Order: sequence, then structure tokens, then C-alpha cells
Amino acid sequence: MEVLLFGMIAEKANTDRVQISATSLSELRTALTARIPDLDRMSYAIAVDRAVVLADRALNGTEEIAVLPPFAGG
Amino acid sequence: MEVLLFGMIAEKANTDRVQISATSLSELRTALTARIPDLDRMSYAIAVDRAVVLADRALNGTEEIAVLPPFAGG
Amino acid sequence: MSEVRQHKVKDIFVDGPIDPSFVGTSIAKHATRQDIGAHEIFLGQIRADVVGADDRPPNNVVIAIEYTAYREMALETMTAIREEAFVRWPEMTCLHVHHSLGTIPVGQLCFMVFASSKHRQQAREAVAYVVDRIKSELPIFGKEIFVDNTHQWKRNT
Amino acid sequence: MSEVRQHKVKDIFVDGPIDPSFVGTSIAKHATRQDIGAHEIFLGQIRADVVGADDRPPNNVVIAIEYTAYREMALETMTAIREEAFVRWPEMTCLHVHHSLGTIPVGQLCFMVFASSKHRQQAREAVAYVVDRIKSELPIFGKEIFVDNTHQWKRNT
Repeated sequence: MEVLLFGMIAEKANTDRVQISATSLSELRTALTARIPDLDRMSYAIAVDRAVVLADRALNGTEEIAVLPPFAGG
Repeated sequence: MEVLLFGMIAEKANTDRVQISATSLSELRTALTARIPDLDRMSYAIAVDRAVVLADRALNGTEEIAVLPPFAGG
Repeated sequence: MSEVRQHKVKDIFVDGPIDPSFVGTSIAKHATRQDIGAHEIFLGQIRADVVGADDRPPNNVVIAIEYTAYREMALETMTAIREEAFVRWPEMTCLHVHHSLGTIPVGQLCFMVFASSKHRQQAREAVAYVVDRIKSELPIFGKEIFVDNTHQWKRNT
Repeated sequence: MSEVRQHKVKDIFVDGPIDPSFVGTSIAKHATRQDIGAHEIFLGQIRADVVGADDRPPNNVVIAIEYTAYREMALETMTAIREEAFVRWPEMTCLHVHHSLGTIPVGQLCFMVFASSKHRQQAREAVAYVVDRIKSELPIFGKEIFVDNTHQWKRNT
């Protein structure tokens, strides 16, 4: 699945989207950590279909996934 | 002393200043009530030298006296 | 913005409505301030209130408010409120207050309180405080003029 | 003001700074509303903050913030916040929100929340609520650009 990256995470990854295969959020986190330098030292949230999801959950590959660094609006 | 009138009180008195002789605020209130129609049925405050004074006090005739109907700013 | 923490009496009164473009111009003047992160602005606008007065049938509609003031006392009271606000919110950099005198038609602006500070909390609190104190403490009088040309004196509650 | 209580997704984002005259124009558009007595406006302005970053000497000065957003999620979240605000403050007649994207220099405006209501209390509370929720819930990202052309990612606390 395509994963959208934003802000300092997109900067670290040097791209604003990566292709990841994962069947759950925990699997996705592991894959992202392997792909994006220093991700394990950054605070971030994962949004599934435009809502932040904190607990683990299954993914079927059709979801819109985004990795969100801390918000800074306003 | 000259007493400044404002808003609905000036309207009732048909003037924005009246001459009153009084040596205290209570005396002033009595004189104003005699002079201004319906004043006893209106709510108002008296300002002495630009500050509202609630208790009775003596007046020496040099103060700036004003009769203030309810405020409506803003 | 030269008025920051001055203690002189400033005139807050303007003749007639406050033009919305004046608000825009006031905002623009702060672009040179590098320490401001937040502006909070309150504006009062004249409403077409439907009023039932004691001595006339109800459903009379306000078309304007005619404001007068005991100017000297209002400005002295405002100066004291301003000074208290700058003490209570030390992060506040500017506080601009304007109030209309004369006849202000429905839909027009009669009142502006505009505070700026580094972060939003102090500007927000200062505007609420200053607006409330002005409404209750400044000797400003308002004649609500109805569509049938009668009137009634407004009172803040 | 046609957006009152509509439930469609509105775009809050503007490219570049918010012009102070835009605020004035927004205010002026409400002159036709006879039921509005109070406007409350919050504006965010870019500060020349002095920042000590982990990997560089302190006292580096911000000259601009470059904003980006996860636009679709931000607009959906904003729509939900807007609908909640209209339920919580039923007297509110209008709510206008704009946020800048792109590079906004120090002294320029990047954020506006503008609510109107019959009396002041509801507009005041709504603006505070909406500003706070936007800052904590909208996926907007800010790159603080320093005078030496390095940068640091801003985070709301």
C-alpha cells in the first residue's frame, strides 16, 4: 500500500510517499522504521482513512495511510 | 453648582446641565428629584469628579457632578 | 503601537461607525512587530432588535443606536482599565479601543477592542476583560431608534 | 455568509499570508446581517522567535514558517469541528476559518478564526474553542526557517 509522509518525516525519508506491504498497523510501524532513518526517535501518529489510530488494527491494503509528525498549525 | 445630565435624564430634564445648590449628595438628590420629572422612577448614579459615588458625602461646590443613567456602551 | 504602556489619556471615541477597513489597517500596522504571535479582536455591531417597550406596542424594530458619552469620565475610566490590563497580562504588547458616538445604523460597527500578545491566551483574556469592563463601567449612553422614529434608552445588563 | 450550517467540506487553506485587508473585507460582508451583535476574531502572526535547536548554537532567529498540510484530513477534521461548534453555540451565525500554506514571513498573518453571534459570549467561546482544536487536531506542519537558512520543525505544545 502507498503510505503518505508529511513534514519532518517526509524530509527524513526524502520523499512524500513510500510503498509498504503490511497487514496490520504494528507490521506497518516495523516496516516504516526500517525504511525511514531515525523514525524510531521521532514522535509521530498514523492516520488510517484520515483519522488518527492509536491501537493496533488489521489493514486490508485499501486504506489511506499517512504518517504524521507533530502538528504545528495556527 | 452645575450638574451635568446625560442620556434619558438629560432628555427628561430637557437640558444637559442644571444649576443646583447642595452641600451633600443626599441634598443634591432631593433637589434633582424636585427639578427633573420622573427622576425618582429612573435608575441613575451620581459621579463626583468622574467617579461614581454611592454613599452620602459632603459637597463644597467645586466638584464636577454628573447624573448618569444606565450605561449602554459596546 | 507607540502607546504601549503609556499612561496618558487616549481618546477612544470616533464620530460615526467604525469602518471595517479601519480594522484591516489597524491589523496591518502590526506587521512590523516581530514579537506578536496572536491578535484577538472584538467588534460590536448594531442589531435590528425587536423591542417591546412599556409605552408602545411590541415588535418595534431598531434601525440605529445614537451614542453619547460623558467623555471625560469615560476616558479616565478607560485609562485605568487599560493600565490594569497591561499589569494583568504583561505579555500583551498593544491594546486598541474605539467606540462610536453619534447615530450608528443597523449592520454598522460601533465598538472595537483589539489586543496583541506573544501567545494567544493573554490577548484572548485581555479582550474579554476589557470588553466586559467597558460595557459595565464606561458612561456611554445609547438611544435605540425604532423604525417608526420613536426611541428607547438602551441599558447594558 | 452562505455557509451557515452547511455541512459540505470548505477549503480553509490559502496560499501565502492572509492580507489584513482580507480581514477588513470579511468584516464588511456582515453589514447586511441584522441579527449580528458581536464579532470575535483571532489572528495568528509569525513571530521572530529565538530558538535553540539541538544540533546548532542557540539564538538562531526565525524569519519565516513554511506550512504544509495533509489537506484532505485537515479539511475533514475542520468540518467536524465546525459542525460541533455550531451545535455548542447555536446563537453563532457565521464561522470563517483560514490558514496559510507556503512560506509566511515574520510579521505576516497565517491564521484567522472569525465567529459572529447575537451576543458576545457565544462568539468569544466559539473562537477560543475552534482555535484550540485546530492547533491540536489539524495535520498542519510548520518548518521554522532561520536567518542562517537552516530550519527546525515547529510543534504545538
